[in-house]
Amino acid sequence: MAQPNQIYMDYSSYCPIEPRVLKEMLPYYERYFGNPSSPHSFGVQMKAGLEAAREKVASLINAEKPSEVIFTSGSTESINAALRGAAFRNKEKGNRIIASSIEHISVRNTLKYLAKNGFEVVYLPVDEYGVVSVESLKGAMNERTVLVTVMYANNEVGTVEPIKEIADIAHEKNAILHTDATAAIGKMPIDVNRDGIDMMSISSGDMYGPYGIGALYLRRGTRFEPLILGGGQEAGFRSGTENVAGAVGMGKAAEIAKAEMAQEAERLSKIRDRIIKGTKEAITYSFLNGHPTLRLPNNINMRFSFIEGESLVLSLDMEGIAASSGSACSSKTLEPSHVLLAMGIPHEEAQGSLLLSLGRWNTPQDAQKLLEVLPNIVRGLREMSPIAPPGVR
Amino acid sequence: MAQPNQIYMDYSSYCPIEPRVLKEMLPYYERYFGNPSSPHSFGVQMKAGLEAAREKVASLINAEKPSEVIFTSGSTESINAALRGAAFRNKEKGNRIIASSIEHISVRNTLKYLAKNGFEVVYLPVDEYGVVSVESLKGAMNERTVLVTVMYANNEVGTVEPIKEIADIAHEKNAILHTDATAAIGKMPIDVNRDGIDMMSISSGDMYGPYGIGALYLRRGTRFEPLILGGGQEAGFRSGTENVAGAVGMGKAAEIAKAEMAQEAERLSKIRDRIIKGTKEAITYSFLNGHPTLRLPNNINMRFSFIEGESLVLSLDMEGIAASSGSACSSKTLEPSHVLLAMGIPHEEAQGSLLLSLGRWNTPQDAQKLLEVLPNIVRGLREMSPIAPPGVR
Amino acid sequence: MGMYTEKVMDHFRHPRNVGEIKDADGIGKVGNPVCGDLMWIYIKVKGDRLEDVKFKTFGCGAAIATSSMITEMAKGKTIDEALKISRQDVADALGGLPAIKMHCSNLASDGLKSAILDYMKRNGIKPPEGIKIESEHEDVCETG
Amino acid sequence: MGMYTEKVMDHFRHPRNVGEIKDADGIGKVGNPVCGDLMWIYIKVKGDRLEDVKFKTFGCGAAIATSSMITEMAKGKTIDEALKISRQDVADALGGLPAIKMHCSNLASDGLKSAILDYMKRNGIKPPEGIKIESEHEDVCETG
Ligand SMILES: Cc1ncc(COP(=O)(O)O)c(C=O)c1O
Ligand SMILES: Cc1ncc(COP(=O)(O)O)c(C=O)c1O
Repeated sequence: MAQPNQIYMDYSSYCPIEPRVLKEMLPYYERYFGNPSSPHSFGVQMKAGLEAAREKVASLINAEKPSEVIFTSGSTESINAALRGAAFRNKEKGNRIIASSIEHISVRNTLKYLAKNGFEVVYLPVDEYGVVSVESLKGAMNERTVLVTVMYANNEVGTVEPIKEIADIAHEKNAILHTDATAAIGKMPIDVNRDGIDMMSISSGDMYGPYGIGALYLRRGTRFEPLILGGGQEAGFRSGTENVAGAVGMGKAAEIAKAEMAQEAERLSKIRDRIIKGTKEAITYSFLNGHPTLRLPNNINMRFSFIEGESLVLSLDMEGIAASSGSACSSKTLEPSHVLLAMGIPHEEAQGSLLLSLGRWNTPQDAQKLLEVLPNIVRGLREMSPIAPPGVR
Repeated sequence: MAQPNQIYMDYSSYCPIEPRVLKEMLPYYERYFGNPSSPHSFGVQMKAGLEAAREKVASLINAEKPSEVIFTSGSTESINAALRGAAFRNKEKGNRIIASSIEHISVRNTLKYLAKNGFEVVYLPVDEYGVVSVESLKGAMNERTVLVTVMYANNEVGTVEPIKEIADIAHEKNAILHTDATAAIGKMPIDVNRDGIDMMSISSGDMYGPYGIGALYLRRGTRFEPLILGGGQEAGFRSGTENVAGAVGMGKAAEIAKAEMAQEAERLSKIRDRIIKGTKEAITYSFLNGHPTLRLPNNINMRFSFIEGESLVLSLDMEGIAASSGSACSSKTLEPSHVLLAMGIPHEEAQGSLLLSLGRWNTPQDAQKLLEVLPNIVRGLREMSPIAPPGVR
Repeated sequence: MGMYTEKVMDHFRHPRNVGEIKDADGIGKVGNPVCGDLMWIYIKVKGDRLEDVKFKTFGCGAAIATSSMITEMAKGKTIDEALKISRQDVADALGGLPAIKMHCSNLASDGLKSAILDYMKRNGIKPPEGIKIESEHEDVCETG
Repeated sequence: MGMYTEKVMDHFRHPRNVGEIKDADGIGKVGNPVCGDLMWIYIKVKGDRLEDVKFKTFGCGAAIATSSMITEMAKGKTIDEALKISRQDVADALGGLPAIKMHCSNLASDGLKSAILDYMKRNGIKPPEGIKIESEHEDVCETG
């Protein structure tokens, strides 16, 4: 999809759609139409497409019933709906919510809203690798805890969290366990039953489906109130005329992920490890952020002392390589990554982070190309940097 | 799009996508990708596409600035966001909200939620044609009124409301005027400045764009708080990775609507009037619901005494004509249309309503075909009906 | 119409036994047009058997199909047998009904019972214990 | 990188006057690496003119480009002229900066002023009235 000389290593920011997914969607743009709720024959094909898609998403996460999958407009909406819906619906039980300190900003901002509206939000620390402290969760749980939310894997540093353990602790006190699996979905096997997940937010875009559609897994019996009210679509859990083409795309993306995930994870983790190793070898004062092994197969997050991340991303872009950084300048809030800070990385070091996220169209040659250009870029920026000790390049 | 022998007259339930719209979207699936917020070159084309689309939507409604257009996942979300966002953000001013009694269920259910959360909701009556009583609005307004919401045109009976007059009355007491323009957008000229609209909810699907995308018009300076929190996309008014392909589709749909609306309205209103006249002539005890002239160009809503609407829709479907009804059996709530009831039509008469909504692919031949089969269908159902007086067919 | 089975559609398309029986031995009237469903079932009794059954119905596809189906099911049955036909039996004979229609538009067995009770009343026959018609002269519309 | 003008990209790609001046007459240090931007501006003064200007910068693309641009703008100017270069002037010379960068990464004019003040201090020259460097030794990171 990129131009031939361009390399895309920013899949966690935006994932291109997979051509097989688009192919599955097109009939719902070109041929079928009708409201899935309509009783006439035009609506029938639409309803069938929608429900088949739901089954595929349910199957990817091993949900017991397809009806536990609610289509939304994406992870951000799912997260807002899950956290607010579970908190408000269960407020007689208590007002404590527990979250990790490395959640995505959509979780953080929803929790801020809840904190302003009578809930007490407790943030759990993480260790230097970004692993949530299970001990502090145990300490933070009480009878008034309604909700625990910890991401399945972190989108910046790739660290995979011990969700099953966390779920067990939450359930001991009858709290609901929500997990933001946006970064993990399609990249590693998720089983809502094995993992004890009550609610899970996922998006289609992050698994090579279209953007504008996502899902909330809502375990049967979970007490929840909907965020978006209206005509009662999605069994009343999420109103609005259904985005059938989108759902069909997400379904196909889920089907492909299920079939190919294991093989693809193996392939990508090899490229990942090569980049990590090669970078460390070639560049002094370079460090891996996140866990060395409990890590998403497609995530590389390195920091380089004495330089700043945006200029690094900009320089890579000039070489035809698209990446992200954890620097303040690359974020809308102009704050460096709260994830890196929570892991104890100092501010100025956090500014120098580079996030490379791999995906379906990356090859070992891409790693090669990256390793050819990165050391020079770092050297150039360090030469310009007032804080690089003399001689460090 | 339909099979050759099928006629679709249910555009208000679901509108097929216009091929020119799909064509515009495809490059954003097949060629361009990247996060519009990313600082690298992959994101640039996406950002450009998104902003060009915003300008097209702004131009259709004559918004002063493109930034007053916020992309959402559809009308239902826009409505939820607008009503909740304006109500909660302005609650120091007061707690009264005024709405018409014929609003769409997404407005009704959001208002129910607000009523449960401390707001006092006043519903305005409508006359026999479904026109909102401006007099009762005047009576209902007070200093504590924060929000007035009246739809631009009604989706069931097609009646166009006097929004400008309503806005003026709302503004006298510094209340915010929201209008649900889902049914009207692209069918008649809407000018947010001329009409004095502060907030407006529209969807892409209802103007031949893709579903899963819509917009909220938010006049600069309107006090509002966002419904969906997260990464701060859409200037912080609506978070979540942008559905660029969808937005591009909506933009193109808006552009086409702007260029072709006048001509298309004229074409459709001729077909509409022919059907209304032909039906009244051919079938006794048949009546037009809604206003004879202040009416959407594509809306026909007739009622037939002594028979029920779903069976009518079912019979039409057997003849290859897709339509809707205002009957209880066709709604998720099993209640007959609240719109018809608000207009003073008795329950059993409301059950016998037929909604035909026309669109781009309807022709005068479709009207011909409908007028050929409808009288026989009504006759057959009346013969079966225990409440049809002897001899009425 | 994907919401209905082929069997339902067949009975909707070609409803059996539509009409009145002028000199009916019993008439059952259930439902309420305000709620969108009204069924009148006419029966003609010979000995202890239903010799003829007809209906008139105002209602949705399910209402018409169940009415038609009950006339077929009941015709030729003894009164005792006919009284035993339940809503579920009618739905089953039609290959199932959408969940939302199971209660609201599935009044046909009630209509038949009502017609039989009318016949019994006219003829001074004491109805068997436990026969109850919930939907007769309903004041509140049933949902789902 | 669509967020930056061609001019910004040119200065980022080919930064002018990078490095230290070993025997500088004045050095200005502004920004804070904690905030993601740190600029050191070196000046060499001859008479009342800036004979040479160099920089070292830790920061984003805008920070590097503005640093580079200020060295070009200031070189050869009199001290009075150089003191008048504003943030806006630098941004304008670069064909504009993204709104979000106008404050956070546009420290170069401050850096230059700071270097001139350092030169004046070393030489016992009284700085003109009203010269203030807001960003010097900032404690709180500026945003947007
Ligand atoms: C008048 C009106 N408002 C709101 C909506 C909700 O729109 P959507 O289902 O696209 O979110 C509809 C849907 O048809 C409508 O007709
Ligand atoms: C971990 C995580 N959660 C939530 C989101 C929000 O997803 P979306 O922007 O698709 O709504 C993202 C987006 O990248 C993410 O990485």
